Amino acid sequence: MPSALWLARAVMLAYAFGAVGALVSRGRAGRALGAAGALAGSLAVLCLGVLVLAGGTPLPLPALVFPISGVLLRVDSLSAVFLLIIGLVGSAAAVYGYGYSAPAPGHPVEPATGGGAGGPRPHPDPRAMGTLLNLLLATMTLQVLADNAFTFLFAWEAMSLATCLFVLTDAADPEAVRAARWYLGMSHAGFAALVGLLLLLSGGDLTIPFEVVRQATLTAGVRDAVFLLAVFAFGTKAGLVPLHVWLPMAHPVAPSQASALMSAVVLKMGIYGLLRIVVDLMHGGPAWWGGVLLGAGALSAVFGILYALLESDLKRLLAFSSIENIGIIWMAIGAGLIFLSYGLLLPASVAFAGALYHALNHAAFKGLLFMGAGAVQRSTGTRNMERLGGLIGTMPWTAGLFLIGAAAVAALPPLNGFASEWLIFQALLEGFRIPQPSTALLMPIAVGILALASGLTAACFVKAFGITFLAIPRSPAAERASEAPFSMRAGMALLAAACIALGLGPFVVVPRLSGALEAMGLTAPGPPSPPLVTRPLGIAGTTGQMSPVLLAAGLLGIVALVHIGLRLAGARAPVRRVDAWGCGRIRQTPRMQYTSAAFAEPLRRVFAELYRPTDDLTVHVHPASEYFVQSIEYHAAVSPWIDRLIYRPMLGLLTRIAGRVRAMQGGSLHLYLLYLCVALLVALLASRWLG
Amino acid sequence: MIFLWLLSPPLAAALAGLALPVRPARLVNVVLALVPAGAAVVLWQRALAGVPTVWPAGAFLRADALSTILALCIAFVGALVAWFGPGAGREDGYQPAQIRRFTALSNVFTFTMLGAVVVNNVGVMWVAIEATTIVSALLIPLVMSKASVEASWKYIVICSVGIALAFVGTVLAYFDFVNLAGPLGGALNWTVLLAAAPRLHADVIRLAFVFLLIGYGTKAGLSPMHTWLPDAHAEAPAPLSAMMSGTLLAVALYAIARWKMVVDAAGQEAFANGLLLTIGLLTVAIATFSLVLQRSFKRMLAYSSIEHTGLTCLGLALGPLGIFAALLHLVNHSVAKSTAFVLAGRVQHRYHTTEFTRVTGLLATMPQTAAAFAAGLVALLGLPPFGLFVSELALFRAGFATGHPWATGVVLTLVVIAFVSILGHLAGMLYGPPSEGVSHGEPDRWMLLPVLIPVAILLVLGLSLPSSLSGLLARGVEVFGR
Amino acid sequence: MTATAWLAAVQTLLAVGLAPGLAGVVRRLKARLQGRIGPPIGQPYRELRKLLQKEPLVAHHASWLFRATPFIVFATTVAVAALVPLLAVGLPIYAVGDLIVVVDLLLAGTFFLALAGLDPGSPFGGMGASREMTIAALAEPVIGVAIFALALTADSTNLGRIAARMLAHPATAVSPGHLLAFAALFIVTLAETGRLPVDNPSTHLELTMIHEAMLLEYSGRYLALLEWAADIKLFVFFALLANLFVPWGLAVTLTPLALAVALGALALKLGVLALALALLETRVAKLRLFRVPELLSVSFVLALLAVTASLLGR
Amino acid sequence: MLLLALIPLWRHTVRAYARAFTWQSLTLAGLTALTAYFSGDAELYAVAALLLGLKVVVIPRLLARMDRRFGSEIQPYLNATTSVLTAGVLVLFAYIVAEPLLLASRLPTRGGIPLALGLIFVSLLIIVSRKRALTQVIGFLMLENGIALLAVLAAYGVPLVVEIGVFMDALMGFLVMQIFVYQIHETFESLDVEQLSRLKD
Repeated sequence: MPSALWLARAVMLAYAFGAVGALVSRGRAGRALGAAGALAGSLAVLCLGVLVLAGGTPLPLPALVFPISGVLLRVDSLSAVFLLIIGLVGSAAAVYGYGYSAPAPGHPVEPATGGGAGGPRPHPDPRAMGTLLNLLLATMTLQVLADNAFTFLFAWEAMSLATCLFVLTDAADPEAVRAARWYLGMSHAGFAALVGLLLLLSGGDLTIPFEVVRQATLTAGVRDAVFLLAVFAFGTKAGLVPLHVWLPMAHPVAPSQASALMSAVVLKMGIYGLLRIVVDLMHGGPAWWGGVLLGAGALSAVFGILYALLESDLKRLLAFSSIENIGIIWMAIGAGLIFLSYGLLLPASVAFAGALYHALNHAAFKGLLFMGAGAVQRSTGTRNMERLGGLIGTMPWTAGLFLIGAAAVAALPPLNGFASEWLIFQALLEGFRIPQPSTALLMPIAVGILALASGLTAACFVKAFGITFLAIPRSPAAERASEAPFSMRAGMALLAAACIALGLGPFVVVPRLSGALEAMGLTAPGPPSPPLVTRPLGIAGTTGQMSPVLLAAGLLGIVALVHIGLRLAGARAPVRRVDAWGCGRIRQTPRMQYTSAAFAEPLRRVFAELYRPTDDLTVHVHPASEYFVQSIEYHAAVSPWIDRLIYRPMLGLLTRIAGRVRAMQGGSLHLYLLYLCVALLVALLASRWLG
Repeated sequence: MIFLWLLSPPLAAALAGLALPVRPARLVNVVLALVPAGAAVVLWQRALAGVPTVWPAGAFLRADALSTILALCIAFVGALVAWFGPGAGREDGYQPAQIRRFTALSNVFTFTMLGAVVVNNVGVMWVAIEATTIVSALLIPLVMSKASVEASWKYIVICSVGIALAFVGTVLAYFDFVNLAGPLGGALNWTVLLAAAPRLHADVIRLAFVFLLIGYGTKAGLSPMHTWLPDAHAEAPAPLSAMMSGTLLAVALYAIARWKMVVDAAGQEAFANGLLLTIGLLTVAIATFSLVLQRSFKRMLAYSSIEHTGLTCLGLALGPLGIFAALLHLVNHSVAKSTAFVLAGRVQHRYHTTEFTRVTGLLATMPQTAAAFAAGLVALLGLPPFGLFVSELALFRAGFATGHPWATGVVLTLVVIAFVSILGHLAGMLYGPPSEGVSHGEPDRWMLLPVLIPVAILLVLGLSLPSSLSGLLARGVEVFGR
Repeated sequence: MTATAWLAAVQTLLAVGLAPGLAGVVRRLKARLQGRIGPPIGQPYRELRKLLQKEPLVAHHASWLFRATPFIVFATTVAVAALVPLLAVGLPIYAVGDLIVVVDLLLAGTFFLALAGLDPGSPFGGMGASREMTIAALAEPVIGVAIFALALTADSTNLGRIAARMLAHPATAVSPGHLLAFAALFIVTLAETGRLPVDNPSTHLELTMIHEAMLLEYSGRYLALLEWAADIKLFVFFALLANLFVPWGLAVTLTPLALAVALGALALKLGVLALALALLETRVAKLRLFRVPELLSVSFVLALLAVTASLLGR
Repeated sequence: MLLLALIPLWRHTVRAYARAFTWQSLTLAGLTALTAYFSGDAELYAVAALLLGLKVVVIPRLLARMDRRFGSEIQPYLNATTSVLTAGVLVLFAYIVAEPLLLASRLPTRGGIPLALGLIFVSLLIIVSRKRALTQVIGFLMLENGIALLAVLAAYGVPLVVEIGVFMDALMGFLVMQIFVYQIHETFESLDVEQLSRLKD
């Protein structure tokens, strides 16, 4: 398959072209070049992924256009899945970015909650955006193609750097600087862990190809150490609770095509790394490994969506929901590992297939949602949902596309989010096959948590869409909103189409994932394992079947029938527009509407234990009589207790040590000389007796 | 005869600096500064062939691969400083007298360092290194102030004491040697010493190495003898800091490395490695934690130098892999750090302070400088695509391969801490609202063009290690007798 | 079209047609238990016809979504009805969607209904949407675990197959795990279909409304569709409870006789359930909204116990 | 000679230090000449001459001048007795450390090696424990004496070229330090090193 190599070369060339082009040329031309490079590259990536998935044969990529020494590249079906993700979101982001990086229509800057950036400030430099878009895509492609530790590490750090710079393109925003610091810091900590685990794994030589590593035999202790390091390293990258702190800071402040890429693709690199290292290179491990992943995933899923529910900053809400989805994927992987450790290959492969599919789907709808949020922010100048509303009238396209994304993330059939969650459910339901009841009991609990998460997601996105796009505009900015330019809509439409296609066509996609499973060394004995069995137009899990296509057809058919039926039944009276009734209220104002905070209030009370909310209600009454209320102030906040529990103490300790050390440099020359002499004497003693 | 080309130009430039008026002197200086670089490249070619260049027959001067690596760094930094030295920027308000003094002394400084790395005789090397102390100490208070005088006084006292101890070590080694072979000529030459080393007394050579390590370690800024370094680097004029940070530390390390060879040859490798590891770890740790609560960016750069010296020192103790990594790291660091310091100087002259709190919005006030400075620091943070990424990885790998996983782990953690704190300070400098009363724009943008050279070098070293360089480093490792 | 397809269609139409009737029965029974005569069983049909004729009013700010929602909700509910075995097991249509699909289809309906509640911008709509989504979200895990219990005993999530399996092994139907799961699902049914003690279908007292609050702005044919959908939902849930836990009477072979028996059995089972519901609704009072989670957590525990029992009872 | 090094520990004036140093250098020169006589090594005579010229004549002059200029009262960190005791400990330590050297050497002069080391340590003590910049200079000079002594006793002196280099450096170093002493005096109006502790993190 030589064409794959040429495609790979084309990818790198296109990205390089785009990066340079965007950097050197100004204005529209620059934006066009950057977008063109990114688009071409991403399409090539997409083709490469499809090619390899279809062919299913891994192939090494000898010296790419990359002159880097020590770099070793190879593409197999596992990489191909993630190449699909990169290519899909990358091309959408490229198209979208062309419009987005154009100067936005002027709007009064409105403060967003969560200290977020308010609207079109001095606009981020489009050249930087174009260049960084290409660089980020290139580094991620490199990451996925890496075939030895060195390449892996190189791509990892390069990717972090590119992302960080992307976050910083709106450097006028102090929040962005802070976010970038956190992001790069956490990611570098992950990098350190990664170096450690790769050293352990490859026995010190970072340049040997993974194929050799795959054969390596390690002691149980070392394997456990590697696994824990992997959880840390990839947890930081994927935004796993409690390593997620950087995520809700970084994703909102980045330019929206960057946020889309970060949530949709960059996080997936954590998933990819985990699968590559733990499943592929180490062939899984004891059951407790899976338990750890399952637990961490469950925590992230619930925690993420609960915090998303309370957010009224649209992009932060989406960021938290990404944490949730990542959690779901980790749960699937964890379940898969558990099944693997009991030799239950079929459920395991269902679980991994579900994980991969959900990674793909999440990329599609989360990219779409972030782009939608970006369109809203660009034309209204705020991300604060309390100041939005009624946009479905002014930005119909954006609203419609965002609705598709919201329905997909809420796992509503027949969209893609549902398809993958269905697979994951199927896998978890197989839990009763686990011989050990104590372990088997994990699965129903996991099912419960997963179900809770999906229910809360539905609630959360009813709020996200309803408050943002429906009802009456809550601020003049929202009233004056205008539809996004064509390129942005096109980018979103691409992903929306992907959401629908992936939702209807699991029977096309899922079997192709078998290649990825085989690439991870999961080859079912005898006949191909159930998730890969396609029923006519449908898929079968281990215990059930479904067919999104027929479902969709049925739904449409019913709607049509009902419509006709109504006509026949003579119910064709024309619609009359009136003021909303609202139990006989005279006229309504935006202030009467439910706000995003109000919407989330019931759940905030139900989960008070997790939120640790802090409310304070101050009522200013008239001095004459307390029955004349002059004003009421109500502050509700959720205390970031994970932050307080983990990070503050660590930083405090660090500062204390630093203080001690600083005291050493006290300024007294005699003290310094004394250090010198003491060092000398100690060393002399050492030389006499330790020799 | 190549040594003439290597050593004489600095002296000539020094004289020119004294004799000629400022502008032509600057021109001459820049031109002459390029000559040693050329000479070093020639040495490089010869070293690749594996034959040390020797002159005269008595082998008074001798340049093998190791010396060549150092010579390259010194020549490079010398040229860089010749370009960016006082009188370069429009806004560094130096008097002609000061400029003259700097030109003269900095060139002598370069000369002494070059001498230190190419002489074959340990005694003379010691003399040269002591000379570097004296010369640089004279340069630190270029702008007379309480702070600069204090810094230089500390510098000269601590370093003189340290260096004196190094001489004790030298004498002890020599004494042991004389006991064996009698006082014959050239007894203090590497070649001779190394040849005789296996027969030396273990205890004595260990004793000697302790004195040498503490002594030269003082100069190299190893903890706990590093105390002079932040003060000196912070108070010295930026170009001098660039030279001290970029090469002086390296030269001191070179001395330690040389003596380590002797000790290894004397069969005391384990002891030497242990000592180096301990002191290296201590150095990295102290430097890292000093970075956390830093107030001034020049001190930050100084501590980062200490950290990198510590890393290099660790590398020396980690077998062939480690030594290779250490040498690579040394080269990377001297390029990156000298650049960073030179640019820091420009920032200082614009803001008239080195306090983080009063240096903000750099990207707005002086974009080109800021970009270059950021690139330099990103390189120093060990991020790809810059050279230090590769060398640090190589270091960790060596540490792991030679069976020090825990030490490697500790160093990794420390490096992360240093990373985060430097990053924080850097972000604070680059972004945010520009400090009031600071003029915007860069009148002498063209001045900055040469900065592209070190950045390019770092990029190349990060993306692909040219075979010519890796060959040189490999030869350098061979010098260690492996 | 094959016989099975026809049968599937008939089943669906049956559900759609009988649903208002079931609602009427429940109302009637309640009235009797409360000592009233109550409306005739056919009352819901009359209401639907009247609403269909009426002119629909739509709020100024309401968008196209507001008018599309009734169709979506109706469609999802009917689709669910099509997937639930009413008369016969082993129809190919059950392979179009399993229990998980059913649950998520219902969730889809709720999702759009909640959006429609927010759309006109009336405060009650928002309130209803918020509460409805809260309860739906909290009900999800119960359903999930209950499904697990079923799949565990029946080794499938395919509704037809679960019922068939029950028929094959009657013993499993009375296993403790199974009964616990039934209890859990019954509570969920109350929550999902908006019955007492979670919600009161017959009140329009502003502050206690949940489901009704979302329908507040609807009128004419749109309201008709939504009411009808609500009835179908109740019907479907009852059918699920009936045929998954006590499947006897379901036709295994597609002979007319068997089908007739199945129909009779279904009517009987639904009648029993309707009586139970009516009794319950007359006995208990509506819970405060923030007591509902407690109720649901009870049912969650029940479901979990069900799973545990079945797991250990293997 | 070690005694001469101990003198300053309880004396309090720079003049005393300077004189002690002079005597020390004188004895050093003498010793060198002596060893030269025994070993018949011409180079060592030259070294002795250098020592005499530099450390007995030139440097003391300069010291004296500075002393006259700045006046001389010395505040030690440690009082006399403690200093002396510490010095004693250090000398013992020197003996311990020098043990292998004694075993290794065959030279008649080896007995003096520990003393030389002791001298080095004591000079370090002086540098560390005395506040005045001037005394630190003298301490440093004594340190160099100690090293020279070590060189002579242990190895009959290092090669001449090195020796000369060392002397040059010593002289230069001394001169530079002298310059700084003046600078310190004019910038800080005192020679108290305590003043020099403004630079810190």
